[in-house]
Amino acid sequence: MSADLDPPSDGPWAQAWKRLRRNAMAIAGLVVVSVMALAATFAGTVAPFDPRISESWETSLPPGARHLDLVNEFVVTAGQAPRERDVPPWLHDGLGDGHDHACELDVVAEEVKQLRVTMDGAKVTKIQGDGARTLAKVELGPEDHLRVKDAGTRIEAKALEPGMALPEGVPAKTGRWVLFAEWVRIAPDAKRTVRVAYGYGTVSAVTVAGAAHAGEMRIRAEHVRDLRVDGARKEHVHVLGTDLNGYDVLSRIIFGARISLLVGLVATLVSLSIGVLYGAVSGYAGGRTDVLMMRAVDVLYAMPYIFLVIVLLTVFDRNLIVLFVALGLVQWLTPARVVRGQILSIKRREFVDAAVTLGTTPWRILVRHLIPNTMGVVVVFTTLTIPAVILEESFLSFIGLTVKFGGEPIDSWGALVDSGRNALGVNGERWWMLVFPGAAMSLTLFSMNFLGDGLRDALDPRQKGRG
Amino acid sequence: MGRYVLRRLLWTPLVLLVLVTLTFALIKAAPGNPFAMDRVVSEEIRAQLEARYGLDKPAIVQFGQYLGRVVTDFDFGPSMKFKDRTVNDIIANGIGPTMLLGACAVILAVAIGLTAGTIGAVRQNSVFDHASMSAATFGMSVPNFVTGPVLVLVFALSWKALPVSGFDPSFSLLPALGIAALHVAWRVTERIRVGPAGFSWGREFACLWLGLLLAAVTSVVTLLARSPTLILPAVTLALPFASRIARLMRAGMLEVIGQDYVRTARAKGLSETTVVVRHALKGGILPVVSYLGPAITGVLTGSLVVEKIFAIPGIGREFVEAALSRDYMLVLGIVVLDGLLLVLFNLAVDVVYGFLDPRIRYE
Amino acid sequence: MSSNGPLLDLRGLRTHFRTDRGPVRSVDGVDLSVAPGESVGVVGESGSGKSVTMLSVMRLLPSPPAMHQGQALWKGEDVFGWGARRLRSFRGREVAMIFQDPMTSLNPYLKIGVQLTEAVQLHLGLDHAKARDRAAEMLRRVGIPVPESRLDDYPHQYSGGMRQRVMIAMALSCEPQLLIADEPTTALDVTIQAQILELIDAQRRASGTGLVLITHSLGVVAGMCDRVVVMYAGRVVEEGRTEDLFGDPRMPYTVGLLRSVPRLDVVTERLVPVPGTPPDPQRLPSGCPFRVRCPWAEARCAETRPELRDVAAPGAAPHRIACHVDITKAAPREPASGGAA
Amino acid sequence: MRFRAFAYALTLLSAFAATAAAEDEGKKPEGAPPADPAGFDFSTLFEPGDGWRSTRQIFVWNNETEPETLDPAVMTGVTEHQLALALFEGLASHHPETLEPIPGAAWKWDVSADGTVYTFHLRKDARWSNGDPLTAEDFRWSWERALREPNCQYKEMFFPIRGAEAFVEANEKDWSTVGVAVTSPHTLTVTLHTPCAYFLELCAFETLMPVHRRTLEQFGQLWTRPENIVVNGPFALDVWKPRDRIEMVPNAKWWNRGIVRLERMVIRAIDDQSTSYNEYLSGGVDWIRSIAAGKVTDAQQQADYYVQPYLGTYFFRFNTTEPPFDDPKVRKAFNQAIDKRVICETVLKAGQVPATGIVSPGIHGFPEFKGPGYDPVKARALLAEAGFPEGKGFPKVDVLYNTSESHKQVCEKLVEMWKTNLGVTVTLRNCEWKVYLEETRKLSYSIQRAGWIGDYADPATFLDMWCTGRGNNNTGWSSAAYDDLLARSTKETDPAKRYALLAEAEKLLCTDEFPFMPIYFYVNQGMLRPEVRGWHENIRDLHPFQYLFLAGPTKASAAAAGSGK
Repeated sequence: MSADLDPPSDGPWAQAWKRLRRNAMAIAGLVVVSVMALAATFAGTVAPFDPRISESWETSLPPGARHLDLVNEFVVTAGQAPRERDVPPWLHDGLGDGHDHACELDVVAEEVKQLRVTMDGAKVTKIQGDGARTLAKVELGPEDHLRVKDAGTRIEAKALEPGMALPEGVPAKTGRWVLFAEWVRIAPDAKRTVRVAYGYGTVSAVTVAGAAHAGEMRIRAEHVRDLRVDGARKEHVHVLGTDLNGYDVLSRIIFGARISLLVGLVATLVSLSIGVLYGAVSGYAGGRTDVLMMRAVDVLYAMPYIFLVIVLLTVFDRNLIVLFVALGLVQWLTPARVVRGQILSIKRREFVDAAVTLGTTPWRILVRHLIPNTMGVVVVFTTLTIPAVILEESFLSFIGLTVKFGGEPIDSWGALVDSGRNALGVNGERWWMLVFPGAAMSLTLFSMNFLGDGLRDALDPRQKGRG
Repeated sequence: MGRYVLRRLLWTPLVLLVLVTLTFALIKAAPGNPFAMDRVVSEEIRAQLEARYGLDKPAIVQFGQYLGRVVTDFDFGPSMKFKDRTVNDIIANGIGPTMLLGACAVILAVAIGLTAGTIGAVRQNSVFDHASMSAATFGMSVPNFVTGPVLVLVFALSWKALPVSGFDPSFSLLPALGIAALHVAWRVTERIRVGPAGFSWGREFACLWLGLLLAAVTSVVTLLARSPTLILPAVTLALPFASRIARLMRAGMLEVIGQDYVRTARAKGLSETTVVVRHALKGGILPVVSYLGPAITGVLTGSLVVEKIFAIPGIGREFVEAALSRDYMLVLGIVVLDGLLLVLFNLAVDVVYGFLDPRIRYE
Repeated sequence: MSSNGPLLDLRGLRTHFRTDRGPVRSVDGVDLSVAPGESVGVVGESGSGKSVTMLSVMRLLPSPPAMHQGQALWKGEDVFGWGARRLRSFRGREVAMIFQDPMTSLNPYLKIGVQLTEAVQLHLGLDHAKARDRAAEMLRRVGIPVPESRLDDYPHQYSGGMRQRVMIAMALSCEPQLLIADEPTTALDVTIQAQILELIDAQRRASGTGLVLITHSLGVVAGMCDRVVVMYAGRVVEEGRTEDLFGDPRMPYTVGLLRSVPRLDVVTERLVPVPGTPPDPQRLPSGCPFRVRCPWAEARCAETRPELRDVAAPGAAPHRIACHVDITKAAPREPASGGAA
Repeated sequence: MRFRAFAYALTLLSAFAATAAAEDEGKKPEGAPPADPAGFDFSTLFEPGDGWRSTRQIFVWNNETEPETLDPAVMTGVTEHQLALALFEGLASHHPETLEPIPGAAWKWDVSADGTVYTFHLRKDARWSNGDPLTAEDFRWSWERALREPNCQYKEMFFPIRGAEAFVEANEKDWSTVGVAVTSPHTLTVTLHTPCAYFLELCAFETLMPVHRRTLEQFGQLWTRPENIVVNGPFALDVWKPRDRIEMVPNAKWWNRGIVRLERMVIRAIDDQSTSYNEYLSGGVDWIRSIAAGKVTDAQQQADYYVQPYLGTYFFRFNTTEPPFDDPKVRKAFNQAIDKRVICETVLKAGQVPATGIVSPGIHGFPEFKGPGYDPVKARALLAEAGFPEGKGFPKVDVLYNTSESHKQVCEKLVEMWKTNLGVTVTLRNCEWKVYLEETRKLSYSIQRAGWIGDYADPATFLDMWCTGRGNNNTGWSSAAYDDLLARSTKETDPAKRYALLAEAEKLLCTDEFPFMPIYFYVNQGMLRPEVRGWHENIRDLHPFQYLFLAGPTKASAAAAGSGK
């Protein structure tokens, strides 16, 4: 279909859309932005992990690291004595049989003993105990057993020292291992569903149904009384790795998109609303009012606005609203100028004269006739201001002025990128913590810029290529 | 033009007054006290402190006294955080590094941006064009607190070619080099037959442009040899602006190159260089010139980050800390200073614009 | 290169533009020649390829997207074979061009003096002072009062007509052998149009310069040109001495064109526009591109595209048309609405 | 332990007093262990070895940020403290390993039997860097000046001295009410209002360091500039480029010049921790005092990494003036629902030690108190007793913390544990530093994050603040029994008994009352080149620079030497 065959009755928007559709980069940009926006909106369902739940031993996993999970449902009941024979065989075997299991757990109060053994490959490298730092040697009494979290493995009482071979039963895989040799009391009256996640041959996470996280409830093998096979084995993959806290990078990016895009969008809308209205009034009023209003804009232009934002953010409680206002307040000047220019040229057109002749009130003319005609500029400005605001926000994150999102601090892309650059090792270790959030941000900004350029060309073909 | 400049200058105090009032009101409204510490000092001690800095008086009196001191003595008061220093002192210490860094960055950005943009426009759709424009779009969307550490990683930690941080500038050779660069540029532009030996804008323009480029290149070379600490920060700060300028320049040039008058120039039998340098450049550079105003603001903002990452003793690093520690006087002082700089630079940009575009008339 | 041969000789010139939606054949095989001192009018509707033809000769079209085929011989040398240096000495010095819109054709950022002197200095090797004198002289010749002081003005300080005079002065300042004027008056007020045309005519006669006048107005051509070339859809469809062509148009399109202009010498009841719209250069109809609008069209018109053929009486100056039909013999398919031609 | 030091100093000093006075002008040949000028044998602090002779002794380190001042009386922060340690010397100074007070500007001191009168004998050869003798009057004047100086925020350091508190609080004008007297040009007599076990440590603290009267009077605010400053410490200020670097050279007039082997210190002010770490890796500096959270994993792999326990406790205050935390049971329940080990191991990861008491371990002779630990069952029971079974009906409370990534992480973990173990939902509230301080002062919080770094190595620094009405209490908690215990401890002159009283006080705090919730004891981590010697781990991160030297060249020292200076 070619342009000259299109019905001439097409409105300017339809024509603009047609022109836009021919601009491959702009369309690609539109797609990327839409995908990001959708992902951000439905972050809860899209994100593979909860960005605020982490497993401490899953820190700094590289992209694609598998989180070999067996998600098992346990029902914890009180009062039953632990019976060794009730330990389900899959727990003895370390890794499961490819299925999810549910079982009943009995928990008894016992004295907490803490001993932490770090193993590298098949060597014990570090033993820590009882709050103190590294112990060269730990003597265990005859009644003590070193119970490794992947239950069933048991080290008979004897002195442990770094460099000793791994006890039998612990799968000899390479990598740093932390075997927890302790047990923890769980409230005896507690009866709840506990989910146990397995990874690297050890229990890696224990969560209690309903609660966010109960990673610290360590469940001994003999506490498991009954077991029900309950669904299939799940395998989680940290596609983009995990960060220093063990949070899934992909999920953090998806949730971060919420903040960044929301800040970008709302702050832009705030600034454009102010700018358009101000510019329109100024341009339409003309004369002395116009001169005065534009002088005010000139004065504000001279303000080191980022400083005002910083001051605003330190002055008021740092929440999103303040950020919106602060960023919006400083971004409205350019749209105001541009819209005024537009209004100046439009208001001489015949249809305005016609409206005036009909006795329409100036306000109505402004709202019904003039402002709608500046929407092209506004749309373009929106797509170009959003990236600017997102960058601005990331900059604020960098200098420590992060914002809260509904009481819970969720990191924006800027904050993610900043923590990424802090985590970056000398030889580029942990690059994924910087590269992926950075890429998400750049890609979005990239796309918005292309979309903005495309929109400008589409809405105003004469201006092609500007900026 | 002179009158216009004068009038704009007369406006400056008003702008600054608005700025100071606004900042003062804001920072006074802020909760928190400059003398709050994590260990509580007794009321008496705190009262003594507040009396020392005049904080016991009503805000309006404080403001009046502040303005009075600033206007009559050009005294911006004592810093509340740095007990041994006055705001004047801190600003005097920090302004040099910030300005030097900013100047280097702007020169680099303009040199890189204009060159890449012009070549991109003249060789539209070439490999260079696509590569440089992709790089530019990328450069615009990566925050400089990422580029900085990555550059450090590559050049300072892996390659060990440049220092990680610090500020050790060497000024000795720079003015001489600048003059030399302009001289060379003057000679070179004589060689490219832009046309008559006499007065024509194309040549001045080409000269200025080339001069800037040469000055930038020579500066970088000198800095490399004499004070390598500046290179990474200057490049970090320059990159987003270089990207923006390259895009603006390319777009501006493309628009101008499509103009009838460029066709006219070609039809006259002028060489392609002359057409570009004399006829197209002046029009094509206008968007870049009008961008320079916001760019100066951006450089000031960017220096907050770059100074922190590279531990440069500049004024930007002071500001954030001053705001966080409620050092009222220091915040006000820096805001005034930056406001003044912005006003002056914006004026300079407007003047240059008027100079380039004869159709603009300042009344 | 002989002084007797034509100054400019186009042989089968084709200029196609590459676009995303396929090539656009703006100029599709033009044969045209201009003798020294001769004045030729090129006439046609918008989009018929007149301007593109001339811009191709000057090689002013950016390539790509413009692709050239065929030959454009300047004194026997093919313009398309030249290097940049030869091309520069050709442009401005040997052939000068006046463009349609004087408002945009002058560089707004440069003073008039600079724009006038640069070509003179380049091509004639004059020094700055002499070039300035010459520029002032040229301005005076095109009728600008107090030219010395106006040299330091910028284009926006000139009115539209004045700017076109400057363009003419600029074009003629290096005494070219051929002047190409591309619709020099369309952007001007009607009152000024005649003055400018007169000026061009007078100036070129005074210096013996050849002229190619591109216009869509047959009226303009009638007064100024020795010969007329009519173009349609990128081709020459009729060509002949002015009085032959006006007196005895043989191509249906020319007939249509002539009917659409008011004439002082013939009483016409009403003006008849050429029916239909100009064809899309990307999707030309088969055969003769004009056949869909042509009242004389026959079956064969759809089969082959007519070549130029001479229809002049033996011995007379050539009068060539590209048409299968001899309209002097055939009747229009349906009665021409405007009565007999 | 303070008393041990005290007794140690006392016996040593009186034993050597007579001979030492005669040997006062003892010369110390370069390189050889310095002769003992007084009771304390400083030569024991001179680590022998030959590597240092062929090495340029330039020590480059990062002091993290720009000092707010170089005026010792006005200083408040750790950054400034490090500098004061080099530039000034109090009556006493720190032993680099044990941190016990050892003679400083005073070569010996006598203490009256009741522990309230201290007589300091100043070194006759102690001089200011401009050659002026350092006299008892210098100390008296400096102390008076500090108490009168509005900018001095640590006036409390003087409060053990009789009359000092009244001098400040009651705005007393008459100095004679204060128990500081110059009894001879080189003898200073200080009278305390009660015995103070840690007074000698205070004498090494920067607020009590002397300043040069004539310089202050002549230059006013500008007295700390390199061109003006006159100091009495081991080093003299050479260069001060704000926000960039401070350079120091040995003070030629210092009485123990011979022990100083460094020829220059270059002290950078890199406040970005990542940059600081990178600078260390690239060889730009030889000591960094902290490590960015993101770099800790990296740093722990390096041989130069060190971690030392630090005299500080990280805890959370409860607002005991309002429900629900006016009930000790609730406070205890919240306490016992937290597994502190998990916070140390999974959030902090730098070897921090879980805390059940408030007094940071490492104070010699003071037993570490083991309070009730993690016990969710008990916690739940306690909460039920308090009227909130399973957390039902628990009012809305929040945790106030100042903006910082690591505080945030700790607080999130706490919230998670309370939710899991008690069924109580607690929300987070973060403020930026200055606001947070204000909110704390006004008690407008329910639970507040806090940290306390000891000013001196004595349990009192952690226990004193919980007395009724103390400025740093900030919880509204008050207990007559506790106040009484502390009052008795102050009067007690037998160190062992005193510690017993203090231990009892800590037990009172951390068994049932819990006006706060201890989380962990700080550690201090950094990177130090192995070439740097004379540097010892200690709980206050104090490393008197006069004992440091380089056993071999480092990249930073070579670069600094190469750059001319």
